Amino acid sequence: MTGDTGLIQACIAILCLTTVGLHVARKNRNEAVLYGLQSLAVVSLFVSALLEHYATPLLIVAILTFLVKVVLAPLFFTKLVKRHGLKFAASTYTNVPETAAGLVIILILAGSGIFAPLANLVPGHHTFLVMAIAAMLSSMLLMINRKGALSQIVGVLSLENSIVAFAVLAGLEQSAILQAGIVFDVSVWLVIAVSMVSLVFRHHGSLDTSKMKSLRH
Amino acid sequence: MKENGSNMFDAIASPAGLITLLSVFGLGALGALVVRAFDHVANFWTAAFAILGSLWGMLFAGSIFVTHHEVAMKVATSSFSGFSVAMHVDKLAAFFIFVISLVAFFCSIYGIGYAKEYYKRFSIGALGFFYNMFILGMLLVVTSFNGLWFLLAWEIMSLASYFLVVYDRTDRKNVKAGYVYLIMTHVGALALLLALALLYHYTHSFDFDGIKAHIAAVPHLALAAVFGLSLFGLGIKAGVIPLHIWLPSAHPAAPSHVSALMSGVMIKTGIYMMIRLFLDIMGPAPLWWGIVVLSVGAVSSLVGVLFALTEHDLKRLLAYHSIENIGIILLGLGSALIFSALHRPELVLLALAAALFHTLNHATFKSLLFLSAGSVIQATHTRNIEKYGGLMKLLPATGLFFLVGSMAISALPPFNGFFSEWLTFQALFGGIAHAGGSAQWVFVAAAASLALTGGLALACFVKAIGATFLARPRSSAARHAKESGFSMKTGMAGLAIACLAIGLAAAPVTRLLQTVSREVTGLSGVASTLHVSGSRTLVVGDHGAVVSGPAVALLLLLVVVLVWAGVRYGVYRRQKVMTGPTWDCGTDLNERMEITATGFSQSIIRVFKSFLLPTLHHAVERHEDENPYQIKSRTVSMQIRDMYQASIYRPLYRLIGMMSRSAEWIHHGNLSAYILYIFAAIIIVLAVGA
Amino acid sequence: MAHYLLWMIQIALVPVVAPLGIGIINKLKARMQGRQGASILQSYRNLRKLLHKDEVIAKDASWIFRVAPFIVFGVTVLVGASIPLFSSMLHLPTSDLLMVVYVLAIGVFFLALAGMDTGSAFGGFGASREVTLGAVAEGVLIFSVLPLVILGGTTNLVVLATGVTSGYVHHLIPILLAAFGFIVALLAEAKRFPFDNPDTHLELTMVHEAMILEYSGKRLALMEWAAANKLFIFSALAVNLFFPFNLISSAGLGQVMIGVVVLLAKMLVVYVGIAVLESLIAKLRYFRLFHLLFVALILSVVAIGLVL
Amino acid sequence: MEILAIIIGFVVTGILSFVLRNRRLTEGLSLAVTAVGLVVSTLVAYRVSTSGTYEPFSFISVDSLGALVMLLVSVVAFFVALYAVPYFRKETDKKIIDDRHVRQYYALSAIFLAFVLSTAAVSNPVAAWIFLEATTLSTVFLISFYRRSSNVEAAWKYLIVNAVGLLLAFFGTLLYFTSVAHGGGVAGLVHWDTLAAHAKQLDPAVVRIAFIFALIGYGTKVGLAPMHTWKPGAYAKSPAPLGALFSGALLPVAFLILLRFKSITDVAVGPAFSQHLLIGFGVLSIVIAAFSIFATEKNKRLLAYSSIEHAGIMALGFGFGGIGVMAAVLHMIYHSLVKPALFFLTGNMLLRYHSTYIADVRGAMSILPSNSVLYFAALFAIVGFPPFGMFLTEFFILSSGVTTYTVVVAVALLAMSVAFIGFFRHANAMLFGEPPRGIEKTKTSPWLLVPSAALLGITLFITFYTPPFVQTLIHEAVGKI
Repeated sequence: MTGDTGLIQACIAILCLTTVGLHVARKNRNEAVLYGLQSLAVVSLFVSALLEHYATPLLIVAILTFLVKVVLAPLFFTKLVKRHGLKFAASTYTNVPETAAGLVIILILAGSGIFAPLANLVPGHHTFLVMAIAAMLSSMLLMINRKGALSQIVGVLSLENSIVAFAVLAGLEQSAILQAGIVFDVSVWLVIAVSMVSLVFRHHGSLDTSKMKSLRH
Repeated sequence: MKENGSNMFDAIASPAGLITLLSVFGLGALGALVVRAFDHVANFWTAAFAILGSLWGMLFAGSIFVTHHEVAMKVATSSFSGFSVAMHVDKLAAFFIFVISLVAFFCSIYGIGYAKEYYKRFSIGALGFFYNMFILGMLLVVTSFNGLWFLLAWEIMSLASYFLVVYDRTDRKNVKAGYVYLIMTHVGALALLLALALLYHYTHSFDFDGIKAHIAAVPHLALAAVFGLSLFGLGIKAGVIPLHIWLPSAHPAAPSHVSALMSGVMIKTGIYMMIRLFLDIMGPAPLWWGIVVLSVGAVSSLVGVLFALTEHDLKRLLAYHSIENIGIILLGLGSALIFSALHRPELVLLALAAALFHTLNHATFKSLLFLSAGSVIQATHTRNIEKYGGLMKLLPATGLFFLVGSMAISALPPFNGFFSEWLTFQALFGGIAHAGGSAQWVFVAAAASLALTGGLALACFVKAIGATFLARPRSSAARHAKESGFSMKTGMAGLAIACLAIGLAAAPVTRLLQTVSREVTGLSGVASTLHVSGSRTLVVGDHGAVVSGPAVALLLLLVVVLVWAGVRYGVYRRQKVMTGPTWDCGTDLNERMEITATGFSQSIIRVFKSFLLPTLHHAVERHEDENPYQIKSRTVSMQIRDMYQASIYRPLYRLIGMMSRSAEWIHHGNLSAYILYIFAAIIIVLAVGA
Repeated sequence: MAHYLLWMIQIALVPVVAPLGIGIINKLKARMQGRQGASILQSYRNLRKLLHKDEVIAKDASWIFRVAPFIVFGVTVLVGASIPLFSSMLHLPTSDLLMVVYVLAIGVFFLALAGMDTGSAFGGFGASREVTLGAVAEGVLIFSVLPLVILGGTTNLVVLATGVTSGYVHHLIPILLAAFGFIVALLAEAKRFPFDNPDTHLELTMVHEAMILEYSGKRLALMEWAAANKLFIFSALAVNLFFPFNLISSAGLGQVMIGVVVLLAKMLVVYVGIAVLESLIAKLRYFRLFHLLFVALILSVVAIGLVL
Repeated sequence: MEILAIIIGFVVTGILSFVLRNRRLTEGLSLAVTAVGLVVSTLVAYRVSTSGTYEPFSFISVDSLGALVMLLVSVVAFFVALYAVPYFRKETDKKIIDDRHVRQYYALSAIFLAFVLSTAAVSNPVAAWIFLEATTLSTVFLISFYRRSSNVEAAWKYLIVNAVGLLLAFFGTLLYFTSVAHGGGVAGLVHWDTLAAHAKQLDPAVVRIAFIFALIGYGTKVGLAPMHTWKPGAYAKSPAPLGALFSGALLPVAFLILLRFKSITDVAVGPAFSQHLLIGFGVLSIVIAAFSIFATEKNKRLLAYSSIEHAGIMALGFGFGGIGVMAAVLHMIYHSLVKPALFFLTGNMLLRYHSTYIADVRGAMSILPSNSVLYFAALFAIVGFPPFGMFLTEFFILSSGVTTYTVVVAVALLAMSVAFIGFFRHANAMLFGEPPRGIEKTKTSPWLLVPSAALLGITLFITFYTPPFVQTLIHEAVGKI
């Protein structure tokens, strides 16, 4: 996975920035756009890896991923936001400085000894792999932090993006059929998640998961 | 034995004999289920098979003793290598089979009449099924020779007895009693499971002979752990003091002929396993084992009788007495363990014979007492002693049998109770004289507790008989009580005769038990301090403390009859005997003036009040209309704070409740927290693991 | 002399001489109180009178009330015959310490039941007190004889009575302590002064009298007699176990006479002691009795400690 | 060849039952396909026991453990289908749900079973992950089946927690491929055995991290301790047949995948690492579940906690190694048979008492006598009373670890006794006592009782006599783990 490091650097930078952006974003619409951007970065990363050993099925998979993640997902989100008028994402558990502190800790953690073996899987991409791991951890943090159902879905999808990015960087891509299977899986997951969100909205009147207490008593 | 006679016994004392014994009870159980639609048929089927089975059991045990055979049987099962259905009947197991069959025989006869009370209310088929399974479970426990098979039989016995305890499920107290009972027995079984697992790990075998062969491989710490765990597990089943709380509520809840079996025989299976484990399998026990068992026995006997004195529920009173008698058996067993640690084999044989003899005696007189209590309860439909009174004239047979049972349990001479307690005393005195250092003082304490227990037991049964059978009936139910049926009376009569017969035949029975204890402890060559001269007298020690069953009975009878004849006919033969009302300082005597059970035990409870912590409640009922000072009625009731319940079990239950509420709180439903759990798990495990 | 004659004396000694003891005690108490007092044979006359009177039995009483006197009296006669009185040759299979204690317990058992059978409040409370005291007193009794059992190595009373002499000298203190314990147990079992006042019928204090309140005629005679026997038995035991010097081993007439006389002399000392005790101290409050009994128990345990 | 046929069969049934309007036909179809599935998996199991791993195609490979799990899944599926028919008929009679719901259930459950079977059968780890993810997706709508706000909430939590868990598992699975990938895409499908073969070249540190991710990821599906939070909600709110499928079918499959990763890790870094992890998670699950059983108020949540506890016991068994592994495999079989029976019996109680609260269910012994007798038997089976096999397996699991991990065994034993006290307390409250007014004793249709009775009968049967081919399968599987 040599590719030209410049493109990879750009994509990874976008990936991290968008994850941080997701943490800060207030409006649901912005979260959708940021997620689209992030998926674009990952797809382009995937395409750049494609350049060395070109295989048509992988190209089809790349197009498919592009279609699903970059086009379809944001579309669904914005449609959902419009239909239910969910302008603002529900609030978070921690205010901005605490989130920032959390992200810093995440960064330190990703770079620390725990993930060291993962980072030097491919010596050339040491920093990139650390960044991918940081993206993964921060998307999990996003899910913990956010109360809104929509932002939890975005958190899951960004976690998936960062895992795929890590795989591409570490040279662990799978054969085309499996890639296709994964994308198909993600798309079905997306459809179901969105319909569930509308179901949640219909039953609970709001997307704030912390308000959902009917299970308790 | 004569030539042709012996081969008949050889035929019986064989695996075939054992299989027929177990299959008769199995058939009885399954048959009862099949015919459960018709109450009469089910009742008859259960009783018939149970009686047949117990007869065969007695015959089988007898033939084992006669032919000195050791029946062994082993069937491997497919699923696990260690688990095999291994049965082995030596003299110890045969003795326990005999005890189980003897009590089961009379209880089943009694059961025919008693079960009629449950017709059309509950399914007699279920009663029959669990009754036979219960006896089958006990027989399997005493004959099992493989650790796992033993645990299996142990739990079948507990399960069957659980369903019998909750048989009358309309009464909420029975259900609660069953709940506490099954939990404690299961926790006990888990302790046994852990002990056997430890043994399995070192000896790589479950069969008792395999464990016994490799016992040296087990390090001392593990052996001590196994002892602690098995004493805990078996102690729960035997009902020793700190682990006894299930017994006073569970035994009375079951139908009377079942509680007789439970009190008389089931708690003995705990004793059987203690003997098998501590003396037979785990080789020479260290000294502190014996001291622990002895002190547990002493505490159990004393505390058991004290709690019995405070009871005014007839069956709970008898249940507490089971705890007391188990304590006495443990005194014998404990001293046997100490003597084997001090390498004094002749005293080991004496102590073990005392323990086994008291097991047999307790089985007979306790089941007699429970059966007669059962017919009293069936006649008066209540278990509260305060409601009885004057039943000796209405239920003469039951009264007599209860009297015989009480004399036997208070160790009064002509009956069997005295001889086993006498042997236990001799063992303890031997211990005081011969044991060294600290063990001596434990023996002194044990002797003190046994002496005090004897007296208090007598006090308790005078209270029980006096309040139940003497003077005038204190309630309408008692006034209209009717004598129980023929089968119930025969059941009780048989046990009463057994008590007397064993008392008279104390010497030969003890010689038999000596052979059993010789075989268990492997001290066959040693002369015991206890030897039986002629067929009548028991002689202990070189200076010969002599006691003889038939002689005492004969002398007592002779003297009483002579005195009666002398006074009746020798002097003033024309004496007129009139009956008149009891003199009570001129006031008209009503039945409320008799002493009640609570009143009777009031003085004893005041003496031991620092332990029993009695609290008196005065309920005063005033006339509504006229002046409030005119009291209509005043009832004084006394409650005893069950120290063990209040200081150990209730706080434990609250602790579990508190911990479980905090565990349940984890599932509070907040999604972010759930994801935080996973995130934290990943980070922690990575930090630790990698 | 023939063996049977010896046995005749042994059996008859207790029932015959016991009422005399009671007579002596009452006489001595009367004299100490400055009264003339009835003659020492008065208790015989009481028994004869009672034996020839008609009897009234409570209508609520069951057969236990009717049978109890015979059992209680019979038990005292049997125990009287089996304990070592004057000769060490005569022993029955029942002459074992525990056998004696538990056979007497039969007496207590039926006495208490008879007390409760009539349904009057007095009988009930008498039985409750009797049985409570009996429970603790029995323990004290066994424990006070235990030092001798340890020394003698057996619980056979006859062997104890003769065998202890050898080790007697250098175990004087524990034996004296045990003797004190035994005396307390004696007073408790025989219901003498600090435990129960035999002369009064005051409901608050009476124990033994309460149980035989309803008896009359022959049965009352037997009950009174049995009480006297019991006191005789315990004092004989006290005397023969703790000061065992008079037991004869041969069957000569002279020997027997000396033995009996020495026994009665020693018994006289005990009876005089009881009479003096009853004149000096007042009856203890019921629940204080147990402190006394526990003190006796502690002393016996100390004695055992010294003997071990 | 038959496996592919049966998976496609299930998928087709799913689609058909979604399309067909005729209710009776969908029921017949689901019964037929599960029956055929049972026959096929027994045949496959028999073949695997005789001639080793069965690989008709490159992407299908069924080893001994796989065959065992598939047999278990199809047995459970058959009895669930057998129970679902009368259960849903009763629910429609009581107007709780309408026909559309029932058709949705048959469709989605058939698809769910298809994915479960394919997870067990597929040869490639990533494909197995995909199908496992698919099983989650297919059951989300089943959990929100009764369309009440609490059901939706439970479904949402189920979706999100499982998504997170499975993504972590995906990451773990990918890390295993470092040994095979070394640059560039990979041509064919990587087989479990090739991964195991190349395990030696894996860098041990990476393998440790990979196994941790896989354990926590697939542990979410199995329901091990900190990741089990979705289970109580999902089990409580889903219909009884689905609960049975979850605990009877999904749990063994998830464990199967986890065990395959464990065997690979053991080759790479030695067994000690994975064993310690499994023991840690096992004890944690037993303790949390045991105390939650004691405090819970709903009888379906009770079964959820009991599944978590038994997952912990199995993890403990695999963690202790030696005889413990075989006992854990047997424990998995017994649990997958007894737990569905418990679900059916609780479902019957729900039908009669219309409430899942333990406090509302009283006097079941007099209202549903035969159901209560079976409930007693199932209770004694699940808690580990002797006549049933769980007693033996729990004994051997504990005895395999008793000396090396004495504290762990002691804690586990105490927790299991607390679980027994809790479970028995609830059973006592439900079965005895006076039934609430207005509920009277009517005859329950036998078809509601036959499945649970049959399952309990099978458990009892195989405790004493395990058919030979199953025995060989177990021994081979134990060899591989």
